Amino acid sequence: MISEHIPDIDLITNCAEQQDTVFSRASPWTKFLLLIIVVLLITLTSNLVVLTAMYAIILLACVMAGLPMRKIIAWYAMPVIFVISLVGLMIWNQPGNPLFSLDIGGFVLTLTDQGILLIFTLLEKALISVTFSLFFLMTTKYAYFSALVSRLFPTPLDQIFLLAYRFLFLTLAMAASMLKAVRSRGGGIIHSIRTQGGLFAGVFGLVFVRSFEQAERVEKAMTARGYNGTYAAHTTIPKPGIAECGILCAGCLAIILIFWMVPHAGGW
Amino acid sequence: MAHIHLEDGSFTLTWVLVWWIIALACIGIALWVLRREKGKNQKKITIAAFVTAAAFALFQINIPLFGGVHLNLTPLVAILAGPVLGALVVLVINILSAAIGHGGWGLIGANVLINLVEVVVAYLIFRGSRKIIPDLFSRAGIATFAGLFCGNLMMVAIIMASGIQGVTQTPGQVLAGLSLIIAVNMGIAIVEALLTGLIVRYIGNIRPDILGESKP
Amino acid sequence: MTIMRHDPQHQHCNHSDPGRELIHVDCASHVYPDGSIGIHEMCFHVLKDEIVALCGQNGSGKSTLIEHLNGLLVPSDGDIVINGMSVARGERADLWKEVGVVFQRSEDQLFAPTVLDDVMFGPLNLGMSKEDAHDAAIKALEAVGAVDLAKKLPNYLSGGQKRLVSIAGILAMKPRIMALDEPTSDLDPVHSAMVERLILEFRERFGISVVIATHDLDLAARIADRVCLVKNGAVYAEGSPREIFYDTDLIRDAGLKQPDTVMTYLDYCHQRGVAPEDRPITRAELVTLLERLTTQ
Amino acid sequence: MTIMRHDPQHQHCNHSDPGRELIHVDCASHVYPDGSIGIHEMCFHVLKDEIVALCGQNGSGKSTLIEHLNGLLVPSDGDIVINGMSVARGERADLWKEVGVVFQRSEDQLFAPTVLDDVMFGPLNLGMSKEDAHDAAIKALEAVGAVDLAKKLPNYLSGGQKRLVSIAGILAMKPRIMALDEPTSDLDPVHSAMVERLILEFRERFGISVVIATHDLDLAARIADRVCLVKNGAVYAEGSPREIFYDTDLIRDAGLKQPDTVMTYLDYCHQRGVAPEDRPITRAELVTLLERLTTQ
Ligand SMILES: Nc1ncnc2c1ncn2[C@@H]1O[C@H](COP(=O)(O)OP(=O)(O)OP(=O)(O)O)[C@@H](O)[C@H]1O
Ligand SMILES: Nc1ncnc2c1ncn2[C@@H]1O[C@H](COP(=O)(O)OP(=O)(O)OP(=O)(O)O)[C@@H](O)[C@H]1O
Ligand SMILES: [Mg+2]
Ligand SMILES: [Mg+2]
Repeated sequence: MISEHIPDIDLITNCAEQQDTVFSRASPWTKFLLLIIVVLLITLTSNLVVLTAMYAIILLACVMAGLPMRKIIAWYAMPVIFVISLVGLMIWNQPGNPLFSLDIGGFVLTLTDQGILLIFTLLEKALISVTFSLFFLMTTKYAYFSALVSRLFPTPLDQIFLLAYRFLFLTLAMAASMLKAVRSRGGGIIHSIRTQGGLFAGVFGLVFVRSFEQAERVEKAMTARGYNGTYAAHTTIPKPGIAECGILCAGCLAIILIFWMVPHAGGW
Repeated sequence: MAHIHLEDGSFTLTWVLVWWIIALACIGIALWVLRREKGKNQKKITIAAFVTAAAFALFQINIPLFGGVHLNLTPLVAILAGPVLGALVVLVINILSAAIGHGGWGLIGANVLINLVEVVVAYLIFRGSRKIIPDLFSRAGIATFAGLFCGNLMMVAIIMASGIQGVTQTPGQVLAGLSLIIAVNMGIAIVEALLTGLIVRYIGNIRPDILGESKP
Repeated sequence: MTIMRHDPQHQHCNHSDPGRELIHVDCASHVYPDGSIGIHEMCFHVLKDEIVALCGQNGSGKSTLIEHLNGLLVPSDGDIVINGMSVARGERADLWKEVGVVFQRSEDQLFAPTVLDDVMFGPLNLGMSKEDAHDAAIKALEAVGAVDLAKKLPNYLSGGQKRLVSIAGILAMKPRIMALDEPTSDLDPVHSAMVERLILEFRERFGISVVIATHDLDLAARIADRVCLVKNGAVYAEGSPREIFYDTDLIRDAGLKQPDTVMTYLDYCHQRGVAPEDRPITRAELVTLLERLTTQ
Repeated sequence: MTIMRHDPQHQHCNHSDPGRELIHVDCASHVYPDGSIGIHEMCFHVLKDEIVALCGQNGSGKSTLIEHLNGLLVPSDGDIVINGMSVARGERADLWKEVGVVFQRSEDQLFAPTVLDDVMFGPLNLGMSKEDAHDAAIKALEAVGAVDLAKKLPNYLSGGQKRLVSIAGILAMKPRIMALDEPTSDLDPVHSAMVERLILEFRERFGISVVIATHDLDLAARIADRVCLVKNGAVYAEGSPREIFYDTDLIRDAGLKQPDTVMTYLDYCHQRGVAPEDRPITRAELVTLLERLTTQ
């Protein structure tokens, strides 16, 4: 659609709705709590072995759930670049064995093995979080999500959340169809902005107003079929089973263990 | 733009919690204000939900540099939804971004605070300068730039305060690196100010009711 | 029934049969924010058990009228009374239970993550249990011949499939009045015949009244009890299809063309040099008549 | 021309007349990201000066094919050769100059702030000067009878008006090939006749080849030189309209219904108990024939 490297929410939804594996039958609560545990774990530990083990388990789960791994890897592009470009500024002059130095106008920047290790650690943490989030999204039906959202968030917030999620599909579809239209008549965004700048200012404004008006219409269409802000009232979220509780307990144990083993892990 | 596209694991737990708590407190205040001013606000909610979607959609189109430089649209959110709904909107945007890996879950707190600064500053300037600058384009542009500038300062403050796990550079060195980012961000802010100005002027022409002000 | 011509200068809205009137559009006007006139002093009514077709040029105001019927648009002037409830006076909290509207652009209507969820949305809001809603949805999808799409994402459908699903979404709710905007555009002939049959069946079985806006005048001729010609945002003339579609001048004035069946018959009479005495409007009638004319 | 039936198991693409071939779809397949099959080993070609109609059930793959013709979609397998340039081999930088596509959903096609800007967009990209582009746009809008909409915002048009404008946007570019997806859906009979006339005129005056995907089989019968029946993403049979539309079984297999004219004629013959010897496909032909049959 817009770019290979941006998660395609239509595809994500499609996966979630078509899924019929253990992972999609598991309680959304379990997955939600696991997400918190995963985020805590990667915040607390920088141990590469632990991180690699976590990453491997999550990847395995994705493969077992039959998720499109190729796409997921393509979607890694942005997070990877985020980490590398920002942390890339900060890995210089770490303690450790120097690998090489740069001399920029009197500043001496030294890259050490610790610096390289740092970037790897942060990268792995990022990928763990991204992969688990996508796993969560791609194995949980929308109905469960909306039910979770309306349990977790107080009122106008949950409405904004749910409507925004719906509108997102529209807005992205609108943007995609605009690109299609422009390309099919020989334009290209960059090219056309250059040659017909004035027009494109209007195009931006119009796309904005148009997607807004479509959002308004869709909202009215929902009202016309009885929507009154409680989209999720009909869904009951399955409770975690025994096995799932076990997994959650193990996760909590891991957090406690890491606290206990590495008291400074979290920088306390 | 000022938005920390750091992934999970960059901040220590302490700082993750600190920023989350402050952010939640702000959201709580926003919710409290919203509940107090009862009455029909379905339309406002639709607007809020829409700008969330639009901003998130634009978030996706970014220049992969220095942690993801991209148009940000938070000032536009402020102009269209106001600071109270705007606070909720930035929370939702950040959650959605985290869900697809553009920014970590743990950093949502910090990101919300940065965006909140943008929203509040942009809103105050946009509304405050109504008498001085009647032209929608310039008013929105200036508000946007100012909002983004303050957001940037907030981002630097947050990174300087929390540090990045494992990074042992001196504050001076970190600041040097960050100033590079600020420079790029301010360049983007100019583009965004122009764009926001155009969009706001356009909306003002054909749907002034969305802006909540009558045609000047 | 005789043709009623409406004087564009001065419109009267007379309640034709107040007891049976389900929809009464009382001299309603709608001006869009940019100043375009959607409808202008339009008078229109729908009786119980009636199928009414709105026909008119592009931009004549059909869709604008239809979107008023369930309160999506509110008249800037005049009033709309649905089943006794006035829209202008805001007595319209659950208008959606009375009137189901299928939009001209079907993608505006599809918002749930899957087709099945989308069709179930209305029935659930009506308070059905999950199982009942599921059954209702599957039945509606079967009725339009789209049950194999149930698990697909609405964004991943072809143009005609979207139309079918959006019709199913309204069918599943069994409203008392259905308003369909171009229900058969984008549909292949088989599915379009299916929808046509459904509309008739719904009237028979559930006493549902139907308003359709359509450019397919042959369709209007086949199923409508009454045809309203819309021009410049007002009803220009109304009457039974047989009367309206055989009034060549009227149709031309409304910027339309007669249905194919009618034209075939008229051309035939013209070529044979006989006066068109009958008024066939469906293919079956035409064929019988032609056969009779031949063997005479 | 005789009907060519394509074996669904094994497709051959034989270049029918390589010299005149403008479009050659060579066993192309397209699978959508969710695994839906858009087209499957489709073979199809368009000659110079030819009007080809694609007819097929909802979801049979017509739109998918059309979006391949100017490179908006790229075949996942097989190839498409437009005027000698292979799409698969990426020789398609300015395919848009060759093939103009009108989308099924016209609002997808309109993006500029005013109708005039939108219609001028293509001509400007072709390198015309502002004045020339303006003239071309006005002419195109006149041709479709929508010149009075020039100053309006595209999203504030009625359904049919959007369609007219999106057709004008392509007309203004005068491409060598035009591919129109459901060009007449949402159009009233008068405008739809206008578009029909335009398509014929463009072929006459500029030698433009036209591909239309349509459910209006009467339209296809009137204007197409060749009809391709599409089924399950492949061309199932092709031939002249006269042959295809009189092959009742074939049409039924493709999930369609015969055009009205054809059905009227067949029903008439059936009722009279005579064998249908001729094959009228336009109303004029039908009327002449009926008249002859009567006076015999
Ligand atoms: N959202 C809108 N904003 C402004 N003007 C509009 C809007 N929608 C329609 N119009 C204008 O209102 C008039 C009536 O439009 P409407 O959509 O009701 O026509 P219609 O009879 O449904 O036509 P069609 O057969 O082409 O769908 C037209 O002149 C149109 O340009
Ligand atoms: N964007 C999409 N993503 C996934 N599947 C799609 C998409 N568009 C179409 N399809 C599927 O591909 C098949 C062919 O669709 P296509 O739009 O080409 O049909 P069509 O012949 O144009 O039908 P219609 O007459 O209803 O417009 C259908 O089964 C449809 O569900
Ligand atoms: Mg309409
Ligand atoms: Mg199609």
